[in-house]
Amino acid sequence: MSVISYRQALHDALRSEMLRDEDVFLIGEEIGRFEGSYKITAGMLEEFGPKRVRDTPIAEEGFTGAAVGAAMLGLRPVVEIMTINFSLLALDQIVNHAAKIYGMFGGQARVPMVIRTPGGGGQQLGATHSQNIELYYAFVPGMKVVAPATPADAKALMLAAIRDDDPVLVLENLALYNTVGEVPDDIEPAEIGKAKVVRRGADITVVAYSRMAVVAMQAAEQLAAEGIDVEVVDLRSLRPLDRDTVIDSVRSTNCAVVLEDDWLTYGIGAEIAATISDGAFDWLDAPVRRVAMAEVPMPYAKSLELAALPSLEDAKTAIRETLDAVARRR
Amino acid sequence: MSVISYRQALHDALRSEMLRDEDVFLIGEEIGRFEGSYKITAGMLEEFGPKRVRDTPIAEEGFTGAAVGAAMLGLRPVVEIMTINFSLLALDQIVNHAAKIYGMFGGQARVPMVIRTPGGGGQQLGATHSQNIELYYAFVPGMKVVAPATPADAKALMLAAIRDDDPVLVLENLALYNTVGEVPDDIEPAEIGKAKVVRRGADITVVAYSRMAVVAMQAAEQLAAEGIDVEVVDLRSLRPLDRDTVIDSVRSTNCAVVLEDDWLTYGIGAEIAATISDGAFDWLDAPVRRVAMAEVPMPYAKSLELAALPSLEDAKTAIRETLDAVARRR
Amino acid sequence: MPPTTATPSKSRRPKKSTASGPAPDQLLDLYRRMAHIRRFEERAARAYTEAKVGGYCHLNLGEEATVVGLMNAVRPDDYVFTNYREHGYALSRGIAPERLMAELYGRADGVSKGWGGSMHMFDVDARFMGGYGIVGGQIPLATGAALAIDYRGGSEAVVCLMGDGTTNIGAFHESLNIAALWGLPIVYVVVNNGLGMGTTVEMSSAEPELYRRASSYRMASARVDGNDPVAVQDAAQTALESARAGKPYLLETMSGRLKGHSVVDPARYRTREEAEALRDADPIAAFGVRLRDLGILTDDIATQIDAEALAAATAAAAFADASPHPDVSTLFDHTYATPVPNDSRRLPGEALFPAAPRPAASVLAEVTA
Amino acid sequence: MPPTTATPSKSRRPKKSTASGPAPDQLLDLYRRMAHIRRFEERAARAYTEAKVGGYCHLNLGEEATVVGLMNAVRPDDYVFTNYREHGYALSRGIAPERLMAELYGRADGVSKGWGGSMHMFDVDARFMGGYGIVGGQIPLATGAALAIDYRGGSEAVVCLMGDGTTNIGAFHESLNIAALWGLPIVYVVVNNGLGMGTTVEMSSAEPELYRRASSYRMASARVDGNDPVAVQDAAQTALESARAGKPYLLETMSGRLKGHSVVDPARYRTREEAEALRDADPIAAFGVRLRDLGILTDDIATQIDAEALAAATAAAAFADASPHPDVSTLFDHTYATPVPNDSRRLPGEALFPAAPRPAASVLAEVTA
Ligand SMILES: Cc1ncc(C[n+]2csc(CCOP(=O)(O)OP(=O)(O)O)c2C)c(N)n1
Ligand SMILES: Cc1ncc(C[n+]2csc(CCOP(=O)(O)OP(=O)(O)O)c2C)c(N)n1
Ligand SMILES: [Mg+2]
Ligand SMILES: [Mg+2]
Repeated sequence: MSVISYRQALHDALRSEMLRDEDVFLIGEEIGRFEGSYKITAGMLEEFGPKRVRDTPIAEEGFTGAAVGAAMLGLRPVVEIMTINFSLLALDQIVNHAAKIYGMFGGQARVPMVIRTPGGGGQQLGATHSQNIELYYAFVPGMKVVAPATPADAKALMLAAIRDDDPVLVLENLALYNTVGEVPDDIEPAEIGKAKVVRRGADITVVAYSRMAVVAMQAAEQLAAEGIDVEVVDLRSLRPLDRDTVIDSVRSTNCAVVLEDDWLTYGIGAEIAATISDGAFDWLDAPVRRVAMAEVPMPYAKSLELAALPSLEDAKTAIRETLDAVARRR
Repeated sequence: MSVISYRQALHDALRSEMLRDEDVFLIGEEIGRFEGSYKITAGMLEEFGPKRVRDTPIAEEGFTGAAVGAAMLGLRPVVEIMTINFSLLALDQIVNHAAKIYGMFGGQARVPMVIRTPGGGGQQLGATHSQNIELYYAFVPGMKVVAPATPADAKALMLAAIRDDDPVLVLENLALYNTVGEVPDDIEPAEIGKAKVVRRGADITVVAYSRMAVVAMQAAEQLAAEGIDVEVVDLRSLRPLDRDTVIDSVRSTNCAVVLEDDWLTYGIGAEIAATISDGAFDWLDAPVRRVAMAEVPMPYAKSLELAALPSLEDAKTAIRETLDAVARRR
Repeated sequence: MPPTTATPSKSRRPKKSTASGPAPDQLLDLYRRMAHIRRFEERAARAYTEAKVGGYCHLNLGEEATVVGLMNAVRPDDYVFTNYREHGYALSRGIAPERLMAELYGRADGVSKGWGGSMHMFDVDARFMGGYGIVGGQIPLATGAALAIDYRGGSEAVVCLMGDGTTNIGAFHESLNIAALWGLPIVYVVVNNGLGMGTTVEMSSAEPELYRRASSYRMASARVDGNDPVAVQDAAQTALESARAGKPYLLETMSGRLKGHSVVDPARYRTREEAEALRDADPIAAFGVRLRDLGILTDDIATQIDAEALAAATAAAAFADASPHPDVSTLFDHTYATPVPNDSRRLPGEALFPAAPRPAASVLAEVTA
Repeated sequence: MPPTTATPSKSRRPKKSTASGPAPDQLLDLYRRMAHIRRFEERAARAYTEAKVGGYCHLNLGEEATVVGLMNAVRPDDYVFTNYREHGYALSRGIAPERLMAELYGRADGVSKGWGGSMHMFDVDARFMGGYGIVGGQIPLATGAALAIDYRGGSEAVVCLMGDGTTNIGAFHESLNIAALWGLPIVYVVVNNGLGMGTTVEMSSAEPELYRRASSYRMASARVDGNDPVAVQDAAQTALESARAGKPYLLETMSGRLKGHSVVDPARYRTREEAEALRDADPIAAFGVRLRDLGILTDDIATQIDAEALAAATAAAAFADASPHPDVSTLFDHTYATPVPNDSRRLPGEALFPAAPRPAASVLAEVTA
């Protein structure tokens, strides 16, 4: 067991898979000489050489599509897209090709590739560089999408993603790279498609993923002092979506709040709220509350960005108000 | 009042706006010489000439972005993207540029443009040509998205879209082009952002848009014979989303079914179901049921495509089963 | 009908193409293969009008010389990526016409099990890598396949086909740059039939001599008469040798599209003169004349070949028609290669959760208890 | 500091550039403007390390000659589109440094009202059309602006800036083709500083002489020494005349990036020699030597100019620091230009619907009633 950062966990996962399997290689912009915009791949070019750590031209569609093609021939590319915002430029290759090739050709060609890319606002990067658009991938059959919140999950899910024979998007998060946590040295690949109850609690279920799962844990700890016992479900996998774990939790707590960093309307939380409202219909004592980003293009100014992003306080407010709503109905 | 096709209604709207305003022009692939892949622009090149009916190279990102730039200088381009599937290639210009420019620069530049594009499966076009991905636009603040189901709405919403100063995506539908309906000759632009109760009913609310709104009406008519009185809400605008009209309806019927042509998990219907479950929480007598596409890349074979797509029968089943669920709870 | 492929050296060094030209039986074989494509495509068009085939259906009519010239030049272990206008390539690659026609019919015995249709034929054994409906979508994929060959040090090459209109899309530029930068073993072939759907090359491409676009990547390139199968085959061999030597290549072939863009397009944007000129340049007829002049083809042989081709197409259609429709129970078989928990297998009419898991009565009972 | 723009003829016919070269006061003005950019950027970097500026911050250090040469050539009614490395262009376009620095500080008086930051400066009056953070995103937009000019028969032109690395993205190819095809009045300028972030031109572009890529579109092009403001200005004038005559143009300027890719990048991938060579080629120092040789610049004048530039940057920072933070009440002001019903104006902590619209008690009361 070591205490390492989320960044280090990702790095370690990549490195160990590169050592384990010659077919694994890294491809993306500035991942070699520049060591990665967020330094996940620092030192890798030196260790593995330019054949396996491939700096590309600025051509998201070109190099992501090349990775898809290489995967069709059995290699296991791990693509870095510098931030998820730039993935829009590669969307056709991901959604219309990577996610379709296995099905469209009747199961003849597998596409064992990973796309790793950070989402996240809060860095004052403005409207085009602060989006949380994991929805675009989570929506698509044929894709798998995982979203680790902790260093341990970052490592375990990355290992799983690389060994999986389908295209897997690993959603990283700018605000999580420097967070630290315990990671077992011999950690095993996680199971893609499984959520986890990361905190047991009796009063209310909070469902979240990625950065907001960390916020959910913070809220739970702070509210414990007020005597509120919060259960936290970390989704971990956005596609497939583990509805059962979420529903089981809500059937025991009878109310729920969903936390997400993306825009509210049509966001990931809409499916979670709809799922809970359906599967736990007869158990719910209050509407499912969603905490999400204000529906604006993200402003640069700190004052506005802070207002637009969901915060720990927002999460706590929503939890308290939902419990009030329960009390009023009981 | 004339009875015309959905195709004709779109054509008429484009033509009348071209005649009304010199700044309106059409741009897209094969819209001139070829008269449009689905012939919406038939005859327009001859009438308006190549300056205003502009055949482009196959370069979705390039010509869509060029339309954005032209709109920034005050022109009012109407872009045809041949099918919504190809819009993935232009997504960066739409989501990161068209939808952001007004906000990101503090309100200095407007982007008065329209993107018209058909969605829809059921034509045996296979996995990459049968997607319903309006979600990708409806999710984005800064965009407006309308989805007419009838010839009258096709015309009224297209007029509104062209006169609006923001980027508006007009979602057409392959399966609707040949449907006919009454269109007032002097029809006015519709109000973007408003849903419509298109059929009054006491027993259950069915919420739908585009092709599925037509299916909803068919289901309502057929079920009337069984004594089931269905209220149908046609969303018409996906962004902004008119929650009030939906909630008002469900508060009077106490149950709801959502019909959609896209994939279920994270689809448009998720937001509708979540919205209803929240805003009509104390009124709902059964979970909100969603009818949506099976979560697979669309197969070509007719037998499989039919199984994957939501049908009129599926809609009727969901309505009946929801009323059963209500009965069991009352 | 496996491709009678020339066997280039395993080495990646450039190699001269045979100066002497193909032998009579090779020429006749080219002619025979062109005839088979022609009859297959005509049969496909008929099946379409009979509503046996759905979706879009794009034919190689008029491009037969290009198809067989190219497919004759590739090795069996090379990989071929193409677009939605691919029936002829699949046929020439040695895939049984029965399986191709069954794919058009959307049947279980189709080359893509009925999942792909006209635009998405694929056969992993023939290294025929699809069949793509998104214009330009195949170009990054093919480039990546070449990257995989290079990564493993193989001697195979990739042939990536596309239309003239496709050279204007971003993926073309991004991919050619990557291939040239990394010296990948790939030949990009632009099948220039003068049109996108109805838009001409001159309306679409500011440099209409498309092979010249290779210069943006310091890539070798050439243009060849796509109506001459021998010229195409030679040019393709040169290109493939270059590719195997680590120098990707752009080859442009010039031919005509005899009919509309797809089966349903009446091609009204064409003048009668244009249509006539195209018919006059029909590559099969022209090659037939040439072989007759050389004394290789006679009326008898021509009739026999045509009869064979027609019979093959007819047999393919009969096979296709007899093949079963894919069973609905297979709908969820191809979403994922690695199974994972919680994958959705719900049909549209099915509820997400079982009905009324806790009926109101029992809830009330519990509450009052 | 409005741009001292040369006034080209209104006609769109090509026109010779002045053979005689700029007058001494014009040369001094170029020098002064370069000095202002230098001091502004240095002040911005300091503000960044003081955490007054957030996000990414990319500077024009080393590219000053290119900036002023280009901005001197454009007319006031021309449109300029650029990328995220744009402070110097905005300054040279005549936008007050106070408003630019306030934008960096994210304040209400910023040129984009604090909504854009370093990467997204915009001023509609100066026809400075942004500031874009997506590599290549500005290229289709600028092409569309040129289309609008052409549509209306105007005599303005568009200048679209981009980096060397940007020439490998699809939008570059698609846009240049469209501009050439339609004869749009636009000059694409590739500011070649030899690097993307840390990746060299040779690692990114199979044809590293980037101006040659114009040939794929039969477009005129040239390469110019980007460290010489006069050469850049002349080349830009030629390019603009061509553009106004309906012949779009690709201009490549060669210069160095003195520091890292952005303020936080220590540029460890550079050797000490490379860094030294860059400092030796500093365009401001070099131009200073040249003006001294010509007897136009003296120590006194140089000191005075530098003091002015420093004072301007300092004043800009003081203004920015005093400018208010945008009020949270303005958060929903810029989502839509045309207001429509049901636009969401919900803060993250707010519920979608008012709490418990029909409390359980009253529901039960109704039910029992
Ligand atoms: C990205 C994308 N845009 C548009 C289309 C529609 N489309 C299909 S084929 C075609 C024309 C292609 O022309 P060309 O590349 O010359 O190939 P050809 O059909 O002539 O063989 C178009 C525009 C598409 N399938 N994909
Ligand atoms: C589509 C996209 N991909 C990647 C990035 C990240 N990125 C920002 S600047 C840059 C390098 C650009 O290099 P160049 O075009 O030479 O411009 P320079 O910064 O040198 O002026 C990269 C890769 C981005 N902003 N957008
Ligand atoms: Mg063509
Ligand atoms: Mg650069």
